[in-house]
Amino acid sequence: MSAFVELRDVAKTYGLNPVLEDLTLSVDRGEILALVGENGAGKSTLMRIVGGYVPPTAGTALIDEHPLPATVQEAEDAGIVLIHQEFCLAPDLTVGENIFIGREPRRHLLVDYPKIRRESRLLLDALGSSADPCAKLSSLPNTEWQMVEVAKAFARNPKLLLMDEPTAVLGAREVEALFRRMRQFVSEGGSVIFTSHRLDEVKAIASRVAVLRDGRIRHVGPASDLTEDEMATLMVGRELSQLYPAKSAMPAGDVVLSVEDLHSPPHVSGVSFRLRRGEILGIAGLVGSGRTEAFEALAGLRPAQCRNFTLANAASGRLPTAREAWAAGLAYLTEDRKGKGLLLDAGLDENVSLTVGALRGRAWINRAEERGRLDQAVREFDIRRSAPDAIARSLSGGNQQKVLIAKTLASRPDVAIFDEPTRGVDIGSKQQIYRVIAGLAAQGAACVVISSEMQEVIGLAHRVLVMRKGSVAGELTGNDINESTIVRLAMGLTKEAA
Amino acid sequence: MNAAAADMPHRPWLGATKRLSALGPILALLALISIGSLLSDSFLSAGNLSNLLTRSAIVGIIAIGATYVITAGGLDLSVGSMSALIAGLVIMGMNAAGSSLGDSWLVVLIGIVLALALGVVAGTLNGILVVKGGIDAFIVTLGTMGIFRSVITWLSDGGSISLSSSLKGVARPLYYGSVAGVSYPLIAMIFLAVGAELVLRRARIGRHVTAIGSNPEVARYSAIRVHRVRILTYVFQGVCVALATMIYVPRLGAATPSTGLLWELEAIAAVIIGGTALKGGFGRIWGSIVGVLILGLIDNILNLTALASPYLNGAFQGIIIIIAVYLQKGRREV
Amino acid sequence: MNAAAADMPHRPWLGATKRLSALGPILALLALISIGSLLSDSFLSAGNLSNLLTRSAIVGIIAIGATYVITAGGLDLSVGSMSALIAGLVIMGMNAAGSSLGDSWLVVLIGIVLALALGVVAGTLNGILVVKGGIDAFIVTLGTMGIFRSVITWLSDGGSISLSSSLKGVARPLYYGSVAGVSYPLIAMIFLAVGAELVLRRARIGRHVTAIGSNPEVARYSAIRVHRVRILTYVFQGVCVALATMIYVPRLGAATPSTGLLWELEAIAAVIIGGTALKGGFGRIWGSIVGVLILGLIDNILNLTALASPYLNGAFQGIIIIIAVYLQKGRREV
Amino acid sequence: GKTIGISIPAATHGWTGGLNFQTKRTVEQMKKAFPDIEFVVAAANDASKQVNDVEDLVARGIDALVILPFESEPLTEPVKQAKAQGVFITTVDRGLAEEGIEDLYVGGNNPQYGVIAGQYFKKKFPDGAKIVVMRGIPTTIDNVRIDAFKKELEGSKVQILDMQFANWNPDKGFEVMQDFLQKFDAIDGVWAGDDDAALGAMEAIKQANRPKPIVVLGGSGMNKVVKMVKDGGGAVDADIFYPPTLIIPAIELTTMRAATQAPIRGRYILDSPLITKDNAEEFYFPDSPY
Ligand SMILES: Nc1ncnc2c1ncn2[C@@H]1O[C@H](COP(=O)(O)OP(=O)(O)OP(=O)(O)O)[C@@H](O)[C@H]1O
Ligand SMILES: Nc1ncnc2c1ncn2[C@@H]1O[C@H](COP(=O)(O)OP(=O)(O)OP(=O)(O)O)[C@@H](O)[C@H]1O
Ligand SMILES: [Mg+2]
Ligand SMILES: [Mg+2]
Repeated sequence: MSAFVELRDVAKTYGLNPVLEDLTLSVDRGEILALVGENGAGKSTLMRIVGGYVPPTAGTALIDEHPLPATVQEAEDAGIVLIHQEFCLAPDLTVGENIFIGREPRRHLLVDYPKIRRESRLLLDALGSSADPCAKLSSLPNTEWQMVEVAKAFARNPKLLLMDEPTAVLGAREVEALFRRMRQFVSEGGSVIFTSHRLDEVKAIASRVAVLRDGRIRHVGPASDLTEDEMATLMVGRELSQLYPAKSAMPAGDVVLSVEDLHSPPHVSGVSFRLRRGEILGIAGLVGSGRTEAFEALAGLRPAQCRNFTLANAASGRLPTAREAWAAGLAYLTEDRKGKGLLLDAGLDENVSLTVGALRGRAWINRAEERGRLDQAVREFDIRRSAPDAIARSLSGGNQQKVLIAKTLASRPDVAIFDEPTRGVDIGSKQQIYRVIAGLAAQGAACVVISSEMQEVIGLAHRVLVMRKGSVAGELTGNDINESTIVRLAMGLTKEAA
Repeated sequence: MNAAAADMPHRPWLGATKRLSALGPILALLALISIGSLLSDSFLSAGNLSNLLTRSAIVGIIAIGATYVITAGGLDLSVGSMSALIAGLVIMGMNAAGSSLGDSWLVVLIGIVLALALGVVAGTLNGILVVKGGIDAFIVTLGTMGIFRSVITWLSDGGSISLSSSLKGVARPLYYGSVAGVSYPLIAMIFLAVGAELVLRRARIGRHVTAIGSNPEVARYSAIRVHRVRILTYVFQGVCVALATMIYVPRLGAATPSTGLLWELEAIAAVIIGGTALKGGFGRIWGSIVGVLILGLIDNILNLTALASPYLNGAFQGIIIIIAVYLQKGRREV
Repeated sequence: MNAAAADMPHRPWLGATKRLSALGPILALLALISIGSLLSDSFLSAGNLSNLLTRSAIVGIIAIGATYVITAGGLDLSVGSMSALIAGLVIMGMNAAGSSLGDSWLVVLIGIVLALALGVVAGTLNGILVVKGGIDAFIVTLGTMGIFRSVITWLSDGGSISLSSSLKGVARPLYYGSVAGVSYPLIAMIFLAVGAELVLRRARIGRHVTAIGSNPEVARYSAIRVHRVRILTYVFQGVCVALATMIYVPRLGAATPSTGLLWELEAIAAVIIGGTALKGGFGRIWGSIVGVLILGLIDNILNLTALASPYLNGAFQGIIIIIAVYLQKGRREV
Repeated sequence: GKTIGISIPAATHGWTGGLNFQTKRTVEQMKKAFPDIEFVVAAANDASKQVNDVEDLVARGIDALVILPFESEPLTEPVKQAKAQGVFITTVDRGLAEEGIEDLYVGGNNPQYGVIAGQYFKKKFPDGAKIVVMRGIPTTIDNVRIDAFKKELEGSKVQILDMQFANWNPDKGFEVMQDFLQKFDAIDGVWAGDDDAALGAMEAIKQANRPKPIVVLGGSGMNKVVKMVKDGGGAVDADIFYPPTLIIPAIELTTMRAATQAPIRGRYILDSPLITKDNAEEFYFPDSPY
């Protein structure tokens, strides 16, 4: 029996840029193939080709020995469903409507809402999500959006699921539920092509791994044959040294930020902490524990009250407005790069300089300076773009994330809050980003790292706050910073530790 | 376009105030009704209310279509001219039919069918130009607005096209008739509104209309026939205009180059007053109907009470419209 | 609103075709010029071109402001009425000043300062209502459109407010004067356009205008003063209207309730013809100027050549506008 | 050949529609009669567009200009410029703000329009009556007519209950009349100011079904209304003559002058008499669209 999906010598060029070349790959029924590679290696492009979104420039692609469908509709009819790297949902519709969009069950000419509700419930339950099928999507946090995306894909009765970084916005618990569902799917004969930059996940779920570099397949083989380090080396094309920079000693600098009793109803209640110069403070917690909300509130981005707020160079006492926060050296890197982070249709230089220009730019823009700033960012973060004047939208997801980090740090903040800093970023770039964070701290800035990848918090932070249900469940330092303690605190299994 | 609202952070947990905001247009309506009944004794008379509701049905029915178009992220500026053109052609058609068939209801029926056909054609024209031509809806419908208006002016030679007076008698009940005190136009509007609201909320096509207004990419990625749905909204708008025209024609029995002037502005304003988002993705028919009633009420009250100089009527209208919308938006962002 | 374009996949790597699309409005302009010179001998005469360019300056200057407002994701429907009101008040002010200061240039200067002050006030009113009131720009400016129009109707008692005839002579050069054959209004428009284009592309505030139109949330998260920038766009629109009015006043010497009627539609149409996105986030001033010229040319050509029944002028306009926009959109999506 | 430019308001309401029609018809006739004379017609929506039109016509090289100015003040200057270029000027209906620019003036009599309407109601209701008034589009003409009307009624027993703008538009006339009928229990008459608005008012009155008939007076001589007057027995028994046909002599005389160099100049005032059953035949033009 031949393979379920078969790609032979597939190539894709955008304009003059080759993205994929001579790509040959097959996927069998009942297997999960992981596709790994650096940012911009062409993973999403490959998925889009298989999903019928873009035609390949050359080569043959077969599914079940038939040519691949040319349109999304035909692809879906053939049972090929793509979960995009970026959300593709209608925020004004309900969860159930989103799941069944375009495939609404009908009864008496009208949409069968009871059925939608019932089946959505089942689909979501299978993913361990408790989202209400009748809730408007825009009222849910991003995690739930991702679960809705996955549920939507399963609602289409797929034979082949293309999952483009489905876990990037998920926490450990959600990832586990998702994997359970995927395993069940393949055990029933389905096939999955899956990408992720979390190599431990790849190891855990994939039966085979294909490594993509510079548009070519560099390695295909059983997942069990490769260690994470080997995968990383194959991806990046060089040996990766230590992922996390060595931790400095707990810094004893002066307090630059102190917050007492921060409230931002209904997500945040009574958060207090202090932050010292040179310190990296990790924020852990389950998805939905209010981490984003708490720090957005501090950055003046959502309404909140606070008993006392002191920031080194700001008028103290009350919370700042967004602009005051930036002006006082408090930078916030948003977790929502598409909605709040980047101007997708603007150039990269414009994006990188947007905030710093708004803060300190002169009345007239200095294009040379902006280009210089971008060039520096491209070097520092290894940003891969198709053309020097590319717009942000044309970059791969991970490269967009790097632009966003460069944009946030361009203002040289004293206090930098990183919310999910490595979302969608490849392992080599992660290493670079960690170095940058550590370097920032070493130069005397204070950093906050909010992350759903617990390893990241553990690997980077001098001190960790664990949040639970909008307040601080515990603070950990030194050797207490480990997975089990964090999880116990986050789940409310331990009383406050210190 | 709703700039300020977009600047605000989303605070969807404000359940209670949100529900209050949904009532915004109704609050404005109630406030106007109270003001009206305070300022004028005749305001609450059955006759006045019936007049008001019946004549609101014309723009009301158009606004129902406009709600669909706007919810799907489009815009139609041509409705007023389209109505004038359809009125002219239908009257010509009915006169011709009447001369061979006599003054029977059949002629009126022919008129209605003709109107609907013309509405479908005009709406399809708009839709195709927007979707297949890839031209901005504002420009397309601004263009067809000029075209329709020119053609009716040309057909009528600048004057009016009148229904033959015998047919006028036959068609008259379409506007003036009533069942149990409720006029036919009002009944038509209510039925259409309820149906359209039901379809918008509960039918597949309605959800697709909302989806493509909310995020056209999603719709495309979800295998919705975005083009078809978008064209259909313009076709439905055309049908609504045709229906409204069939209420309008028997009222005065004539079409002139000034028929339907500025109805597009009235319809769009009503839709937005009613809470539909101009940028698309959220629409409510009942809100648009309330919006039309608010606009009608303002005129009515200004006519019934001699407030200030009639020169200033426009200013009162402006102020009241702003306040009416503030009532809902304001609350949404408390 | 640009529905079809939004449905299309973004293909930003199409650098060359994009640049071709940028030429869209210019192609349309050139086509019109060729048609004009073919159809009429007088079309290319210096006199005719000078007339055309000079009078285009009025809506042209307004369209410059409208480009800012629309690029920032807003809309201003009140510009025409605002111009009428400013014209009326400025004429009253100048008449009053003239009666005590005599017919000197000082009076004209007072008029200009007064106009600018009024423009700033009116623009600020619009801006504050949109931003602080959180009311949809369409509704706010529809409201103030009615308010401004009513007030000028009331002030003029339905008739006209005229500049005293001696002052008219003093103010006349503002419209009719020229330097080296280039009329003052044209010079004013060119300077303003170049300055505005430069600011929009190269100044910090211009970038912020584009950013808030493109994605207000991103702007807010990037330390941009979203509210202030947005208000400023409306203020700038007010200033542009004031300047346009100071060209208009010496030309007609009077303000009436019909002054500036439908200028908003003309300005918005010109902006969109010029390639600015109605949904915000991308604007180009030169495009808007080309748009105004296209609209002016259509009128001019129709006047110079007696093509068909003047009834059908509107239809020609409509068709040409649609084609002009198709020329660019069509290309963008090859 | 010579070229005659004609600048008129666009068809924004019935009367101007009629004006456009008569212009077109007259131009066609004149073209037949004088094949080597060229005509260019421009219709404007407002005064500033009309100024543009005049400029364009002059740029085109016209020899004569027939103009019905939107407003007197704004058009004075451009027409004066045209005159300075040697263009023969004919103004219709409304004069310019400065004396002596036009060579020929063909006009109606707007104050008389209001006076006639006032006299009509005084004569109709010698014992007094309560009437309502519909104004037109806010313009100087409307002011002149209404002022004359009010002045004429001063001291009479005819009382004006209310005035609202109906924009010379049948739909608006219908709505305003509906509201008047709700507001006032006793209305004896309505001056609709214009036949278009009067048609709307009549429908509203018909619908209200009042026991006592309400007298409707419109104005301007729309053929439909003149026919009603002629046939008698209906709600209207009179109309005020102020027809858009006044453009006809203006164009004809100007053409004549261009063709023959006949010494045509001066003022030609059309009266605004009251049309009644007796003289209606004289004012009835069944073929006109207005
Ligand atoms: N629409 C486009 N126009 C031009 N270039 C594009 C476009 N889409 C993708 N590319 C280019 O193709 C390359 C591959 O992009 P792709 O999104 O497939 O990468 P990826 O492997 O998914 O990366 P990531 O891990 O960051 O998601 C990138 O260099 C990107 O810039
Ligand atoms: N727009 C919203 N409307 C309503 N509730 C929301 C919204 N955004 C978030 N929430 C709720 O707020 C809580 C915290 O949200 P969120 O998931 O962003 O927190 P977080 O700790 O930052 O998690 P993450 O790891 O996803 O960043 C959750 O209970 C979520 O349901
Ligand atoms: Mg990708
Ligand atoms: Mg978060």
